[in-house]
Amino acid sequence: MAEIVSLAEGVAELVNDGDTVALEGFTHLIPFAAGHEIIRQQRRDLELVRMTPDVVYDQLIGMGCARRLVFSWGGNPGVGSLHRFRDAVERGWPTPLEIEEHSHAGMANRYVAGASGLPFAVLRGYTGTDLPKHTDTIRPIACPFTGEVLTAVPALNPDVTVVHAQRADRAGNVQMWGITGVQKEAVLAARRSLVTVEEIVDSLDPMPNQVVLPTWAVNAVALVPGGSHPSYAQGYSVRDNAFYQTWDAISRDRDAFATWMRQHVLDVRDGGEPGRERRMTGETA
Amino acid sequence: MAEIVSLAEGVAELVNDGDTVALEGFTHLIPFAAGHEIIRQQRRDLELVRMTPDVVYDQLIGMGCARRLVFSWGGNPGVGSLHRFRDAVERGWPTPLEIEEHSHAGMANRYVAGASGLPFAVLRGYTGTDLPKHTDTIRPIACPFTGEVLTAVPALNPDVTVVHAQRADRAGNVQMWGITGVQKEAVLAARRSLVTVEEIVDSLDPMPNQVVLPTWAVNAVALVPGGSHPSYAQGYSVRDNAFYQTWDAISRDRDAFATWMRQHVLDVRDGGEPGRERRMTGETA
Amino acid sequence: MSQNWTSDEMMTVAAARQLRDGTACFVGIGLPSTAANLARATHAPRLVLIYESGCLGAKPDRLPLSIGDGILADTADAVVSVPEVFNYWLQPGNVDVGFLGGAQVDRYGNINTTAIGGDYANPKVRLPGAGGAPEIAASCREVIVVMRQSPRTFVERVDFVTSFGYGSGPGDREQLGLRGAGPQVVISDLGVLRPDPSTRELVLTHLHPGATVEQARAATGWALTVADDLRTNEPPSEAELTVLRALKAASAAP
Amino acid sequence: MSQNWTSDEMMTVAAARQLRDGTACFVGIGLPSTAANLARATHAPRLVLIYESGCLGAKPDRLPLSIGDGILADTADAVVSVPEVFNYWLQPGNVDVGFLGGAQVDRYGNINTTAIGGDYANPKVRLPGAGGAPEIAASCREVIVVMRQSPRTFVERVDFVTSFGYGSGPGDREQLGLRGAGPQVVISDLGVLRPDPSTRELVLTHLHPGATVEQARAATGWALTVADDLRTNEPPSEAELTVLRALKAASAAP
Repeated sequence: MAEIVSLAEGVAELVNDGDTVALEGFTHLIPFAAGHEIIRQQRRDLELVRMTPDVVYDQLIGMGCARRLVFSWGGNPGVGSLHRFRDAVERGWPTPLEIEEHSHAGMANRYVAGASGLPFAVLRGYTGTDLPKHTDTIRPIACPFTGEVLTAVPALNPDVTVVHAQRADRAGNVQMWGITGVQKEAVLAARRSLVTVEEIVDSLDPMPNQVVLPTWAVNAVALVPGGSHPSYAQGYSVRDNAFYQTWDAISRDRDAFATWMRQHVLDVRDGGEPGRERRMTGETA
Repeated sequence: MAEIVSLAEGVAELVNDGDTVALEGFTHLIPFAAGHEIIRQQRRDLELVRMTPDVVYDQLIGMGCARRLVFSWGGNPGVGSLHRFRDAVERGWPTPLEIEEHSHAGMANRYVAGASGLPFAVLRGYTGTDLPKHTDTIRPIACPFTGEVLTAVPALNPDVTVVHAQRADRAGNVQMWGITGVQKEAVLAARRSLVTVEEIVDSLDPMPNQVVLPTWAVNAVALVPGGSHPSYAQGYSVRDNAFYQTWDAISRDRDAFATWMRQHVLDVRDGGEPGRERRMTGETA
Repeated sequence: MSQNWTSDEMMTVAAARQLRDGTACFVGIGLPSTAANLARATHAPRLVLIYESGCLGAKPDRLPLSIGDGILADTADAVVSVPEVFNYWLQPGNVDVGFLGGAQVDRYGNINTTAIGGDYANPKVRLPGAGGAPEIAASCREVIVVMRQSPRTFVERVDFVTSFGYGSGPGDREQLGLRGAGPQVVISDLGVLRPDPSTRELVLTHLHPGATVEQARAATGWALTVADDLRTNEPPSEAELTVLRALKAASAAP
Repeated sequence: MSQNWTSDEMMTVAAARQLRDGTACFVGIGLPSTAANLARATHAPRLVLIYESGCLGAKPDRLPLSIGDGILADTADAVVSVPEVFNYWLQPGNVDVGFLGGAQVDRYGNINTTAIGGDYANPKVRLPGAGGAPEIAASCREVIVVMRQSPRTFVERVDFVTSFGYGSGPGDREQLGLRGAGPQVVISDLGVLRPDPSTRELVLTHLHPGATVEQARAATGWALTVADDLRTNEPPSEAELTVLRALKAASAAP
């Protein structure tokens, strides 16, 4: 059964140095506040896993939390490059970043295999591309019935997965809706899981296209309203597209980045309290 | 885009002698009316595929429509045996029935592979059982990363899948909710598909736990209120548990079975018209 | 002293008592569902019921009459597809207890629900088959078997292994790489059997009140070993009987 | 005669015109999404837009600003998980058209969105990477590529094959067992290229109004072949420009 905790407690209990960590959310419901708490608690040597690293991993990478990145699309969506990611890959700053690169289809299936308790998944993927030359976790596999050769990728089983959801009830059952991406698979594939939510309510009214994670499948739930900003939580907030554009300039420059992170992440003492992430929004607008 | 047709037209156009046919629906939403129309149109040599053959396949088998059955649990749920199925397997009446027997997990994954355009699926299944001795479509497969040996089953790609759903809109988009079983996979795995529905409406209001099949993924939709009786359609009807119990006596005896089928299926001329299946209910109660 | 309960009620109550509060239980229809719902209504209010129709955390207030009863979907924490319930919930070992019945169980806890007599192609009796059982037996952390005891049902060797118990004895599960612990307890209308830790053979550890070792031996198709510390189960309590009968009455009503 | 439209607008309009009504189109954000929404608002009202975020049949009334914009989920026929959109909808060949951009495209329609210059471990420019592109390029029945044309973008051989076009020429797709037909058309700000049916080399078949063969040759990193029957595209119609600009204005508003 999931424990209701503060964000700081959740990260302290569940995220360790050297862990393989997945923060998932496909454009929608990206757990930014949890990423910031990981930065504040100065985790190091993380293997970060995520289909679309997005700004949240640009921040973790730029702050030196990561030694390795497993991903399939490392850009600032709708804007361009992730400059901290590029600085790490191209120039090893602040530390070298090892990468393991897949396609979306491959990453999604790796989570599916992880959630399914299987060591690998099979797909029609990567065929003819240069990815298998550089990524050892892409291998051929033959169908035992037809002989046809397909592609295998190994399961992803993060030490901890962190996601953001709209709601939980007091028993710790989690509910999300709208674009729910690969979050169910990422949580079920993980050894431990932390969910930040917009609201904790008495009971979860059913919603169309909902994904419900029963409390016994989650380790901890933390109340963090606005915890997905500058991403969004459908029904609660809209995506702060202006912030994504602003990030381009902030992140191009190492000093500007460091200053921004100090002001908006490191020096925020009351991490996890309601309203914190919303204040950050105002300041950057 | 799905065509709106009568049940008789849909079966005439989409189901041919010799086809591999899947009528799916896990206890809920079993497409009985469509099964009856297949019987009335005297289809022969069908390879019937279904996780739980249920009474609907007992009827198709007893009426001599099937030459082969691919399945994972062939009982009358909550009651006992399927006597027409047993008569065909144990005594070859009315014709011998070849069987291909799997587990639920295996069948579900075979549909998943079929829906995914893959030739096979991988699972932890059948291990230590006698099933692989008798079923050639269960084979070992080794993980290309760990060497661990798992089980492979081939994809199911029926020539035609038939399901029952609560609603469609006039464009042919299909909506079902409640227990939706393996229907999405069975429809997407098939070359052709027919959906019978309780209602055709102007627009599909979202429902919790809905499965929506877009019109361009379905061949034909037929309006058949009560088309899942004696199974049920959540929000429209309840399961006719008494009928399942009654079926035990009817189906034990070849003559009683033939008489019942004549009265309630063959001699029903207006197949597919609203109300037909409901009348049948009354008569058996 | 006359009993005010039947041996089926005793069997159901004994099965319910095996379920610990807060665990997740994969439930088949019939006696397993009755026992699981009895447990939830008595000592295990937070027992998580998982039905193979895709209902996770169902909380029916009457006994469902089929595995896909609408009341399961209506009261579930989540309703998922059938592929998902097997792939994401059962297969990775997320379910603590699997509840299985069958037509035959053997000395090593293997179960047959496929065919009896003759050979596979021409069986004397064709049974429904596997359903979810092979993977429940393989992947649940432990398995509880519930079956009425007779020489035809408790056999030396099952005619067909539908669900793997301990195979031919020690080491077989481990060699096959099965993750779950296998059948930890077999509950019949006469008593309770458990696998011997070293031989894996099912041994009589408990009798229900009123049943005797002789009855149990006569109802077993192999030379039944009786545990040194054979015990007698508590009879059904008034509370257990009241709840069980209310559950049954509520479901018979419609 | 002065033009009242930009070359980017012409490119978008030319791309939109490629989309036939009633087909299903896998759409990436940016120009592909703009073109697909323009098509839906003009000649192809029943065009089915599929976004990799899991939105099937999205019908946005403004341009979404990200692939996971809330308006896509709000207006979709169905919202499915990311694994499902790739496994059940893209992979089996249910999508007619895939729309791809990139940093480089080569003579044989291979696309690079991974890295430019240096080697993979130490690239000169690190690009975002593959995303959904490799499997879109493999599994959609056909692929439309949209990219501004210059010697740096239209190259003899891409530095990294992120998405496979025709490899090194005829027979490569077939040998690899790829099911989709590959890039059937490449649309730039200067004109349109199509693969030669026998050599699979991209050949200039259309120029946009005002563009010249010389410009196209100068903007191509290989010796560009020009089709014998080179044609000139119709300029954007008033209707196309009005709708396109309204779509852009509506999305810039918030």
